[in-house]
Amino acid sequence: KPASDSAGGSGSGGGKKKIAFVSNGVASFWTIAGAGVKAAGEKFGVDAETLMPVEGISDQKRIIEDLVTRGIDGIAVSPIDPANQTDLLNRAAKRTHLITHDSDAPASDRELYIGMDNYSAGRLCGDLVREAMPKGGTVMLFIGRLEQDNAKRRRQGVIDAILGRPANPANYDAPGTILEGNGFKILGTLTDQFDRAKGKANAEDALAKYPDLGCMVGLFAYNPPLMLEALGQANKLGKVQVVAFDEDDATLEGIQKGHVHGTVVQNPYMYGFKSVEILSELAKGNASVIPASKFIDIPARQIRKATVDEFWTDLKAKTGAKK
Amino acid sequence: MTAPLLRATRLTKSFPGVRALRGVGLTLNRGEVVAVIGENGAGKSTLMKILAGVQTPDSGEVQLEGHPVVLDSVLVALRHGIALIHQELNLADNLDVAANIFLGREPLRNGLIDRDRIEREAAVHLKAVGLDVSPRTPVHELSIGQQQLVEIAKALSVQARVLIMDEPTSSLSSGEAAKLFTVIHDLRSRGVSMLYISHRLGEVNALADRVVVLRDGENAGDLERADITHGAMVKLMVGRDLSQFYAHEPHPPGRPVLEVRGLRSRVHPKHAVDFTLRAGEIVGMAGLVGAGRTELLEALFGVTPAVGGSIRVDGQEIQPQSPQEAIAAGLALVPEDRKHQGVILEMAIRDNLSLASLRQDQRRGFLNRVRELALSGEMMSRLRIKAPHDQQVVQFLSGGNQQKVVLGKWLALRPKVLLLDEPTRGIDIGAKQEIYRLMEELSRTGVAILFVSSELEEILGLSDRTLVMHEGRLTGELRRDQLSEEAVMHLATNSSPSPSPLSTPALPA
Amino acid sequence: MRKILGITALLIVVCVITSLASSSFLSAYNLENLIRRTALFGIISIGVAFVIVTGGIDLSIGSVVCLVGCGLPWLLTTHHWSVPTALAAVILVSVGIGLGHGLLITRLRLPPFVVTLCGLLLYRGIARGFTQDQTVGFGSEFKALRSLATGQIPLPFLSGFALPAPWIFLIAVAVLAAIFLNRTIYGRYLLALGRNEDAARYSGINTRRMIVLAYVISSTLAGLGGILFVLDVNSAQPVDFGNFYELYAIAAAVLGGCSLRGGEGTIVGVIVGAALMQVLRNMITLVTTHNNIEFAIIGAVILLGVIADELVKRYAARRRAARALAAEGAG
Amino acid sequence: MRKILGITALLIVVCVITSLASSSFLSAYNLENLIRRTALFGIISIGVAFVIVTGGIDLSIGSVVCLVGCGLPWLLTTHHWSVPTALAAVILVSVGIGLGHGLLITRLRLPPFVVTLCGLLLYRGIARGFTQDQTVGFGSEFKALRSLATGQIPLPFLSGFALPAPWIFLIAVAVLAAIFLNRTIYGRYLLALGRNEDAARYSGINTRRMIVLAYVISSTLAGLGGILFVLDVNSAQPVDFGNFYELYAIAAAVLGGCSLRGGEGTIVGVIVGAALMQVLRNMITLVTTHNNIEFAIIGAVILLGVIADELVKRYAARRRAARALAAEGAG
Ligand SMILES: Nc1ncnc2c1ncn2[C@@H]1O[C@H](COP(=O)(O)OP(=O)(O)OP(=O)(O)O)[C@@H](O)[C@H]1O
Ligand SMILES: Nc1ncnc2c1ncn2[C@@H]1O[C@H](COP(=O)(O)OP(=O)(O)OP(=O)(O)O)[C@@H](O)[C@H]1O
Ligand SMILES: [Mg+2]
Ligand SMILES: [Mg+2]
Repeated sequence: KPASDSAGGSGSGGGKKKIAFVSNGVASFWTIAGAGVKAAGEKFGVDAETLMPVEGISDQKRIIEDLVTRGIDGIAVSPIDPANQTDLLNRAAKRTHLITHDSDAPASDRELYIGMDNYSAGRLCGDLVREAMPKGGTVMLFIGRLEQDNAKRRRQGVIDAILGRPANPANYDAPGTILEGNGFKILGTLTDQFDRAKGKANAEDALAKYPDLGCMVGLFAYNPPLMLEALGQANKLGKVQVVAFDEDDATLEGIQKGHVHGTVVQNPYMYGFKSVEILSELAKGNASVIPASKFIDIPARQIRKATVDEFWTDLKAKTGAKK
Repeated sequence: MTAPLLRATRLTKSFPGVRALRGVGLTLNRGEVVAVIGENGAGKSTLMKILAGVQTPDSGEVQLEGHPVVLDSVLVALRHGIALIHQELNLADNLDVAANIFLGREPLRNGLIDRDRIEREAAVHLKAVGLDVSPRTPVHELSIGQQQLVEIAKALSVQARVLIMDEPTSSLSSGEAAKLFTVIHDLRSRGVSMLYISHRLGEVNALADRVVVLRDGENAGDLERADITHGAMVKLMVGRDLSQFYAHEPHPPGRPVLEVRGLRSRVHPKHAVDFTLRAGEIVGMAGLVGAGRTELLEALFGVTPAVGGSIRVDGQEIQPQSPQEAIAAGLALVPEDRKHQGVILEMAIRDNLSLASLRQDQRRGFLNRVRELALSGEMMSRLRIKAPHDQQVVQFLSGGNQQKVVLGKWLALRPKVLLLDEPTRGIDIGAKQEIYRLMEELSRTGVAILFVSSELEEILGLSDRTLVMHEGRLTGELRRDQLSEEAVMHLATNSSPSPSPLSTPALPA
Repeated sequence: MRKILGITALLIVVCVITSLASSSFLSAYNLENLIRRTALFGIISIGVAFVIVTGGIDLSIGSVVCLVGCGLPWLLTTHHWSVPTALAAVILVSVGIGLGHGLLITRLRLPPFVVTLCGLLLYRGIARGFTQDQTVGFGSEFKALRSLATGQIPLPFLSGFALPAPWIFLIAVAVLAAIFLNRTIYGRYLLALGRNEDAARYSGINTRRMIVLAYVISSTLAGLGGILFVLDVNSAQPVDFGNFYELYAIAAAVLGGCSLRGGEGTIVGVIVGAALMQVLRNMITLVTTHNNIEFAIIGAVILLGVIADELVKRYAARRRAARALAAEGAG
Repeated sequence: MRKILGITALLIVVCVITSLASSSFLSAYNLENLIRRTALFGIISIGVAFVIVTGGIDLSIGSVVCLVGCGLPWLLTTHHWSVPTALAAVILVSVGIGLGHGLLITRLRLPPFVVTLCGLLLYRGIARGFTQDQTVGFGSEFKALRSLATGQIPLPFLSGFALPAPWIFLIAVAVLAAIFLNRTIYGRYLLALGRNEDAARYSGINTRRMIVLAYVISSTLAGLGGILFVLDVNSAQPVDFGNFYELYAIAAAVLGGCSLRGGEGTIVGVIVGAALMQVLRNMITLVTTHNNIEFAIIGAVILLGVIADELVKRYAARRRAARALAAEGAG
């Protein structure tokens, strides 16, 4: 593997190694990861930065190309559309060290993948729904958008777990269909394209359309807080079950107050930290950090009322208690 | 001796590349009507705009009753009692008549616009100028002439001490103009002073107490009442004698070129129009404003396609649905609204001249630049277009030269029929003459010419035959030997002859 | 009034169809939601209507919503400013932005499209800069402040239905705007200069100042909208908060009878236009099971609306002409 | 040429600054990337320039890029159409869209802003509908087709540097566009009607057909851009593919000297404008360590650019006037 590039200029040579951590969009989730990136950068003595593409896939492509140009020593990327980004990733992998995080691109020449399996994490979330509604009922799913691979798999995991299907990541249910089984009825999936006013409107409209809705599941970090807003204004807090994903403050507070049954958290901090750690080793020429499976698992966890305080304290400590 | 009401001294004003005024002076006494005349671009409008606070002079002084004043905004000028009727129409046609009359000076009640009062007072002013419409009529529903009357009513409503009128009659019919003249007499008798600009020397002769002549941005001389004659004015304006105004020689009519039968325009679909134009003829078309003359020409030219009837050019039946088709049949139209329909102001003279003939001169869709260059050279000299070079943008030409560019555009196509709609509106006397000369020249080469004009003297002087329209109908046709003011007015108003001397200020023969 | 007949009819048709297709549509809860959303979008649409009346355009509205929507919680929670200071600050910034636009447009004669397009890029960029791309929000604090957007005012005779607080803002803004536009000299000046700037100037109107005023109104109402949006939603992410809102606002204004050529516009129409857009979105969620064709439907409805409007206008004009002819013929 | 002097100078200044601040800027790899991006955005900017020359606007470009960019892989991979058929289909759709815009604008006299705003909403909505919001892409298939966008043409005398294939498209489009605009009668017609539609019509120009043509060119080039974008990126998400590209295209055209009032524009200027935007973005990633203020910087640079341009123009005009007067005084 070439240690550095031929095209870039100043990159390698003396001074600190440069590592970049590229997200798949802009979100608080990635800010937490950014904290991990920063901490690891200090610990391992490298220049580590976090980049978040704004305009989706073409923006991500541009950022990766420009990083390679800069002579970066390693890139960790969360590919937005792995199946179709193989070329891009391979081209970058030729010139620098490349690993994936959060979302894998197994067909590419990336050196390893750090993250969790979104499908299994989705199933964890689905299990929380079944726990919250032992007798079954109606469920509505809320998500930013469905194009992203991780979003699709996460949603599918939730659906399969709720409906009691055996694990099969290859399943796919189109968003427009009503799914029934196992005493549950999944009424649909509403997307909002990251427009928060729209996300809230979706939650409100779902409550209007199904006055006896049993459970709302928010699959992107900002969805559960918006659902809680809508429920609060409708005076339905606690009357409709809420199951969440990720660790927004409002979500965690909702768990404390009993308005949210539980949430599934990933460990973005560790994504960032681990990515930088691995890449700085690779940049120094130490390839032994790559396991045979080429996969470093940072599993998702379920957080319920019992575990929320401990989790939150730890989170605040790691991110420097920004809030 | 008391100071004059208004005195301007040594005013200068430059625009990028032009000196519009260089040391111009002007005095105006109480109750006096002073006419300001001069060729296009002489600086008349610029001087008026300075007096009305629209533009500020580079240097010079304005005194009111002996006291220097700084007229740096319209509002200040209005407060001093100076109101200007602009050369161009300046109305917000989305608002109603009353709102336009009081625009910028709305009376308030409790901080809100006092609509009742505006309407009440607007009605009074409308009556004064003889415009019979409700104050609540939206301005876009009025004809151009009516809009001009609204402008005048607006200026009257200011109760100005000094009323400046920049070519107020250019879009008025003679009847409407006559009403305006009555208003002017009335105001003068009440001590209001007026500055009056016109290219129609007949009007000037009839109205002015004194004439101030501008030439190339400088004072060219004044004429006291007793000295005001057509010849004296022309001499001061152009700096030489213009021998004969209309050099008309009758043209022997040739074969019929344009035959119009039962033509119905969209605005007047009830009236069918029939007439014939022969090669080498100059036919005038008279009528009051709104008589439907423009509408008729536009129907012939395919701008607003006719709703019925037949048009033949050289025996070939055509039904033009667009100017493109009319042009292909050999028609050309010099439109009424020069700035909006005639020329493209921001484009160079050369590009304007070649615009209509690009299609004919193209080489497989590509521009023929050699031909363009030759054409513009030819037209610049043939029409005597005054400009430093043919890449000058048309915007900076005087009205007369702009009109020559429009004519040049059509000459390149060698039309069989030339339609002219008010070809000399707002054009100075020198340029007018050149346009007349050109019409004569074209008719000698066999072009059939139909020209619409609201200036009777022009109709009388130029046409071999005259068609008269009234409310969309052709009310008559006068041979040259039948032609007289009375006869035309009779047909134009469709009434019994009642010649009114002031309605058509006659030229001294 | 004639101008907004078509759009009002369309709104009614869409409402009737939706209420037939979904029994939830007319529920008090749904109506409250609809009214709140219409109020929020209505406020920013009224703002842009003033600019459109002058013949200009304001593309920066969404970014102003973003800047204010992120700035307010940022000042309150990160910098612990007091509520009145923070509110004053964001409103002042909005006013300043409008002033800047207006001055660039009137003094330097830059095209409004370009100036506000730069604003669109700039203000969101600034918001992303100072928040460091962090989501900002109020958490569970500032309940009193938030009730400006989330509060409900019970109505005396209607039990089960309460008026959302933003509606009060909308009504206040709309009434003031309507009086301003139709009854004061300034409104008349705006209408006049929107159609014919020269005519207005020659009538002694300070057209530059009026144009600046229009941009200030637009930005200020965008700022007010941004405050209410973030108070309602409770969190804002600078990358996407308010994205495309300028287009929704302009669409509502145009639907409501504002001509992009300037000089025309009614406040009621703008509100009807904003309501139509919200009812359409609501309908799609209530009636269908997938909301991804939402924009296609909104786009199609607006397009069909303006086409129908144009055709009806032409038909009416032809009818009138024919009637006039017939009357003349008879007379 | 005078008009694009300022923007060209700005581009050069930004390039010099960037190459001083980052030695990677002038590397062959980076230049190749920059050229490819400029080519892609340049093509859609040239398209919109034609519409701007007529005094219109086309807000639907980004959505056409999305529709075509999603449609092409969808037809090829989901429906297994042959490459020529699929290409023909998406180009035909683009042409049809332009035709539709043009006819609505010229026949029904609807404002271009409204028509193309509806298009913006509609076409993206349609793309989201038929893809069911799924990401579409070519995977590792269609290498030959993709080389249209990703291919490199080695240059004879420059080793280490190869010309990206899209540049060939840009040059072809630009040369054709420049010839069309400046050397054919149709280009002259467009410029003329952009200044004064009535006068052009009275001169026998079929203005409606020319306006329709401009919208067809705009949509077709947006379609071509969409094809190249998706071939380059290899996958497209209907929700954001091409988002805001209409604004970048319009900004590039305006920076490059097209007046939104119509009648003015040079093709070279548009390319320079597109290049400036790309170099700015590149600079921000290369030189700074945070890219979240990127848009703020682009917005600020455009704004400063047009302000400086205006001030320089005024200064030059005043100088010229002063010189002319002095000459007159002396003569
Ligand atoms: N705003 C302006 N910018 C540049 N040049 C101008 C401007 N206004 C007037 N001019 C020029 O100043 C000169 C005087 O123009 P002005 O309008 O005063 O003439 P005028 O005597 O009123 O002519 P007309 O009889 O055609 O109305 C002309 O050369 C004209 O082109
Ligand atoms: N596009 C139009 N739509 C409706 N009415 C029109 C239109 N054009 C003209 N008219 C009306 O038709 C009548 C005839 O107008 P036209 O302009 O043909 O008169 P004209 O005799 O040429 O007058 P002018 O002396 O002003 O040229 C007028 O009452 C005018 O208001
Ligand atoms: Mg004048
Ligand atoms: Mg006429």
